Amino acid sequence: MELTYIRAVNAALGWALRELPDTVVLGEDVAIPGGPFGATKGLRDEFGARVFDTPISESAMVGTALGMALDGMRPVVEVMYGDFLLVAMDQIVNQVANTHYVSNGQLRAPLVIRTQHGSTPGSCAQHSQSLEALFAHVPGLRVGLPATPDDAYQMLRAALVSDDPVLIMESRRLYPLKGEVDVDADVQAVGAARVVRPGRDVTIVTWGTLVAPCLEAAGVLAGDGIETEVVDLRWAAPIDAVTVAASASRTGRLVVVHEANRTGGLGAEVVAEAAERVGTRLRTIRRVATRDVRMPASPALSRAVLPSTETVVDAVREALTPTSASSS
Amino acid sequence: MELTYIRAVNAALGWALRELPDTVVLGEDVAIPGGPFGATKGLRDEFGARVFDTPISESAMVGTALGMALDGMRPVVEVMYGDFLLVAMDQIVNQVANTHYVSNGQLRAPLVIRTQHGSTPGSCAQHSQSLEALFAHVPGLRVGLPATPDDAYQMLRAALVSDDPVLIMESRRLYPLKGEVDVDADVQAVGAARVVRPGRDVTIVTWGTLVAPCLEAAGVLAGDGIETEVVDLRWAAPIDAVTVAASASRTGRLVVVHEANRTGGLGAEVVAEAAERVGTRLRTIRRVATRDVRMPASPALSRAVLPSTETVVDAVREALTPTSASSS
Amino acid sequence: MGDPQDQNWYAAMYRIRRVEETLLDLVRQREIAGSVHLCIGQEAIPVGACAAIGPDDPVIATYRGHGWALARGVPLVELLAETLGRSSTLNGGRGGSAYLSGPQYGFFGENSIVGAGVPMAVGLALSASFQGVDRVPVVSIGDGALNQGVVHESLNMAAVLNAGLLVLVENNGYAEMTPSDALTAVPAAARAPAYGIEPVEVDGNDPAAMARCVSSARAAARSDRRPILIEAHTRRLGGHYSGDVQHYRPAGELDEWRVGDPLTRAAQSIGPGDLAGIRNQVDREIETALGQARERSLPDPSTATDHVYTTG
Amino acid sequence: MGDPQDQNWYAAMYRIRRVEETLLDLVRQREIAGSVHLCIGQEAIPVGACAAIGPDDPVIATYRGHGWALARGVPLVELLAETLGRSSTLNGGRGGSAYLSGPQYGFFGENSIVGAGVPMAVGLALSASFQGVDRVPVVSIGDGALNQGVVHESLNMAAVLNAGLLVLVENNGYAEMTPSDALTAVPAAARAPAYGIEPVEVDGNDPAAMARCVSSARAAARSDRRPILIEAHTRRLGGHYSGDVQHYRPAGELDEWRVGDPLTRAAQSIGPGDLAGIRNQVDREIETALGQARERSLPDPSTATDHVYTTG
Ligand SMILES: Cc1ncc(C[n+]2csc(CCOP(=O)(O)OP(=O)(O)O)c2C)c(N)n1
Ligand SMILES: Cc1ncc(C[n+]2csc(CCOP(=O)(O)OP(=O)(O)O)c2C)c(N)n1
Ligand SMILES: [Mg+2]
Ligand SMILES: [Mg+2]
Repeated sequence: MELTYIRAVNAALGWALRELPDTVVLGEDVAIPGGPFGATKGLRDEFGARVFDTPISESAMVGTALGMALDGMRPVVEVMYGDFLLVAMDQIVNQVANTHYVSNGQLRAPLVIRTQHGSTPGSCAQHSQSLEALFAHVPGLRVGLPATPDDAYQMLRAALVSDDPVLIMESRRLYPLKGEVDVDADVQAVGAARVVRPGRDVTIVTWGTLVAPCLEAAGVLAGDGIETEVVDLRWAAPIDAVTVAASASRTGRLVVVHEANRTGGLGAEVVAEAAERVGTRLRTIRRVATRDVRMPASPALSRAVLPSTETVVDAVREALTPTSASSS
Repeated sequence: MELTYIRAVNAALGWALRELPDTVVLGEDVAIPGGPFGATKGLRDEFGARVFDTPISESAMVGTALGMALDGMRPVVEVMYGDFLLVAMDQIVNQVANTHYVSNGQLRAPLVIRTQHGSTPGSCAQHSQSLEALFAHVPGLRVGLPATPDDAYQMLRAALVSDDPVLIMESRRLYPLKGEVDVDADVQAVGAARVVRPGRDVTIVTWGTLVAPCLEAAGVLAGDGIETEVVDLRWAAPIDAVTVAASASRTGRLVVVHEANRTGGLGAEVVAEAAERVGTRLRTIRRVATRDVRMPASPALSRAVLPSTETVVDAVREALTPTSASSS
Repeated sequence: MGDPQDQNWYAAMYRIRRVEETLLDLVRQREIAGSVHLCIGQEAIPVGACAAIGPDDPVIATYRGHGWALARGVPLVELLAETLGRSSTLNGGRGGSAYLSGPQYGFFGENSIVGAGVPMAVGLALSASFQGVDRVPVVSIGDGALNQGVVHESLNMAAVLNAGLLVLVENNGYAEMTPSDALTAVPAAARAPAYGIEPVEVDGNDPAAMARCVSSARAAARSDRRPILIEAHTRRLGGHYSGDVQHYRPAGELDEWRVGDPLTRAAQSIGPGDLAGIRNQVDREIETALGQARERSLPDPSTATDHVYTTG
Repeated sequence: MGDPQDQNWYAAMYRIRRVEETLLDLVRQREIAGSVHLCIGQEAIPVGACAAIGPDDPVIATYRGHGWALARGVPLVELLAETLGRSSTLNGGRGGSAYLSGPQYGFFGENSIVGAGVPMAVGLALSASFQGVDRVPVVSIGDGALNQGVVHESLNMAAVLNAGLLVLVENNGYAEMTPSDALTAVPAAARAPAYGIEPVEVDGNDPAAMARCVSSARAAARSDRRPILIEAHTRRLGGHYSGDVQHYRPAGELDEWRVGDPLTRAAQSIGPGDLAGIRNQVDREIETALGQARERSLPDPSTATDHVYTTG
């Protein structure tokens, strides 16, 4: 079925509310208004009080969802922008992530936090960040970043059936994107990257909003005779290091591309895992990411700091240049 | 002058309150009681209302400090445990870090957030984390991790005179440690790692609580004839990649050691920077870190997941083994 | 006919209204990237408040803050250039519509995190005390922001640390798409006693009442060094943001609410000739300013990484 | 002489007191690593409350939660083993003194982040409604926790979402080293109206009064589906934590406060023989349990990475 990314999210939520009686959906404006981006459209009408609005209280929202989860329910809490996760950070890290481990496996926290993130033209520094690296550093959490309508559906369903807490970071920029969604597919497990374009010269590992630009870059590079393998990481936690390392070891060149700021981004973890696993067979390593700034609102500026098809093409070309500093 | 780590912190605060009239110190129990760990002992008596107690409201504490900083003051806010930074995360990231950049340089946020962190025997999962990687990923912040009494003094003074917001993450475990402190030294600038032991066979990069165990490990390894260079990174932001890369390129082997959880820790960034800069001259890469768990309170368990002199020694030996997977 | 001050109120409010409508057009024409949050219907609040505060009083607002910026004295052309993403003396395009500041005008900025500006205002109040200057910060928040933890923490903090400031809650009937009373247990003003302060309420659609209220609140905040929580009753006469289709509004509500439009009310005491004169002048000012703003250069991409830090 | 129920109250409180004193000894002898936070002086609150709640009511406490765990029915030997860092059916040593839980006993855990347990209790109340079960969560917090944003958010959330739960504020005179009234603008109970709920206060050093209060509050929370905020007045008769030298206490304060010690008060209606009998029996119970706890194995280090996730 062809769906937009946002409709795919909606379909997955509807599926869970139908199939899993303990599922509830909560968040700001999600119920009666149908969601600030429409992710929950129609669900209140169909499922009544199981879909409910909350005050603008992200900490209490996550904590309340956790309390329900402790009792065997499966709450899905929408946090409107990824930037606002920071308001609820104590509940996410010090409460949710600790639950199962510290209770020695007696308690479970099967909740899903859905948010959307990233920069769009004009969005300010408080509505633009890509913060997946913060959460991927928190043992106890799973973190998914769907890049397509189908993954918006499949990965959210994987999260909805998981008994662990899962953070799904959708992409506002991709919400209107249309694509084929296999609504009847088997429910996947959390985890696993995917090679979305095979190639033998260089490996690009990327995720979320940058999968499409990287595929575009691979197309451009193909014109030069460069065969680029593109891996959609899909899950920031757990990282599928096996798939990454296999590809990097095959091509010997790794370019990691993400929208988050460069320093301390998840790209560093991908590089470190690959470097440790692949060793000197990995001849060149490059990271392409947003420069280390706060996000400026003016598109004239944000364009200058965000990665793009062009910056990816340039980085790959540079990685393939024999004089490249890091392969020397 | 010989001082304990905590007295060195106290001396730096006293220095700032004396030398910089805009300095104020605030936090929970810092004034009349003299600080939960004694970092602010005697300061209320000496400096009166410039040292004041706040309610248990970390978000408002950081935000209040920011407001004072916008007005030209130099607030120093104590957050009792590094874990509680998460309660104030929005203020730290979405407010403090944005101030200078988004105002196009018109506003400044010269505030210091002091905290202490890490695990001590018996401390629970909510009082044990080492979260420097989260803050090192936030452009706009500086992050220091002093490993000695002298650095507790010098790095805090560097933070206190900086016009940028600086987070100083002290180590509770090191508070009673005594060492020589050069109280009359010139005030340093923020940044710069330090080679604390030279060696030519392998580079260890570490910081905070693990500098001492790494030096100990280097001593043990010297007994085997292995010359280990130990770099105290000191600042998580900015990372002194030049010093790291120079050492790693000299020795060709890099072992990064930290107390934070392994995945997504700052070790990944250090490895990625080194790998990108040094290229294939870097033959082996290893990370030694706390395993990816929440911190268990029982010392019998926490010992099993934390790095130690022994795990560092083992990792270095393994890194030097020719059959080592990653150097193959 | 009428007080000449009435004409000033009207002019100031009409100016904000027209700027907001202009911005909405610019968004629809895609000349402004992204979205804008407009204060249409709420103009009397910043206009009345800014007329009553001291020359050095710092003001902090929300994403719905263009009216506050203008009332505080931020030049129109700079505000337009900033929201257009062009070079401006505000933030050079970095702040944009929802996060701009003009500290040189006493405008310490908008904030796009609900409630997050309140502790900064507490800090600005404390620094005024430390420095012994006569300065009372004013921070505007929405009704929905009362349920953010940091607002609570800040009000208590201000009360116990003797911070003199005004926390002005603009109760505009909605928090995004949810009616104000649906998810807040008590009206805004009823929260005041929880911080040991008495509730103040005011007609937020009457600039003169706003000015009187803010003037006496300011005096009390200053002399008693305490926070004052003011609930200003108003109505959001439009969407939450430029793209809001307002499907959640009950039929007829907007027409009902428009009866109390502060501009309509203020216009009543002004003769038709004067009214036309004011409008004409403001319209021309905006047209000219927009022309100038459009001529501003786009920010230089090579400066995009400046000012992350003060040094290095 | 006296009500036999008095003897039960005394026995339950004396048991908690002696456990706390035992733990303090164990810390001083370094048999427990780190520190402990004791509820000495506050025993009547969990004892009275837990006598009044339903068998399935979930309880959440703070780091000062040993009394709550015991009153809720957590076996003594498990509590001791857990705090000793040994194998236990609670958390196998992972929680420790300040973060232990025993959900199988209705004890959903301590929390070492001030205020952070409150929203979980709201969630537990909502899930009880969804599941149509008769269950009213009780969450205990300190007086200082009222200034944490999340507590405020949760009280409002509970009020507007019709969550029936009890938020029990143990006003013990101090938040760490700061007197309770120094940094909170109003007394705890005075915060209740900010959430549209009436204030409830109770003598927290009288277990019978606590039980009566909690019993009627529970009934109201359940029937009206709303949060109830109870301020229980008590005194912390020791340090904030085991290493606290209490240099900040005014001279004589502790002696004065000891007059109201709930154990002293409860002992008054019990004859000396009965008293000695109770004490003897409790002392022997603790001695035996401690012996058993000490024989528990240390947790197996090879299990240290289990249960980060439910799978994989
Ligand atoms: C912490 C946080 N949560 C949610 C949002 C999204 N959001 C932006 S405005 C808004 C509604 C705020 O309502 P109110 O406080 O009444 O102000 P108004 O918009 O009516 O002026 C919400 C939920 C945000 N910006 N920050
Ligand atoms: C968010 C957070 N801030 C600070 C602390 C440190 N801390 C632990 S207990 C405590 C005092 C709490 O006082 P109160 O709420 O009155 O509870 P009491 O300890 O008196 O039972 C503080 C500040 C913490 N654990 N969590
Ligand atoms: Mg509103
Ligand atoms: Mg207390």
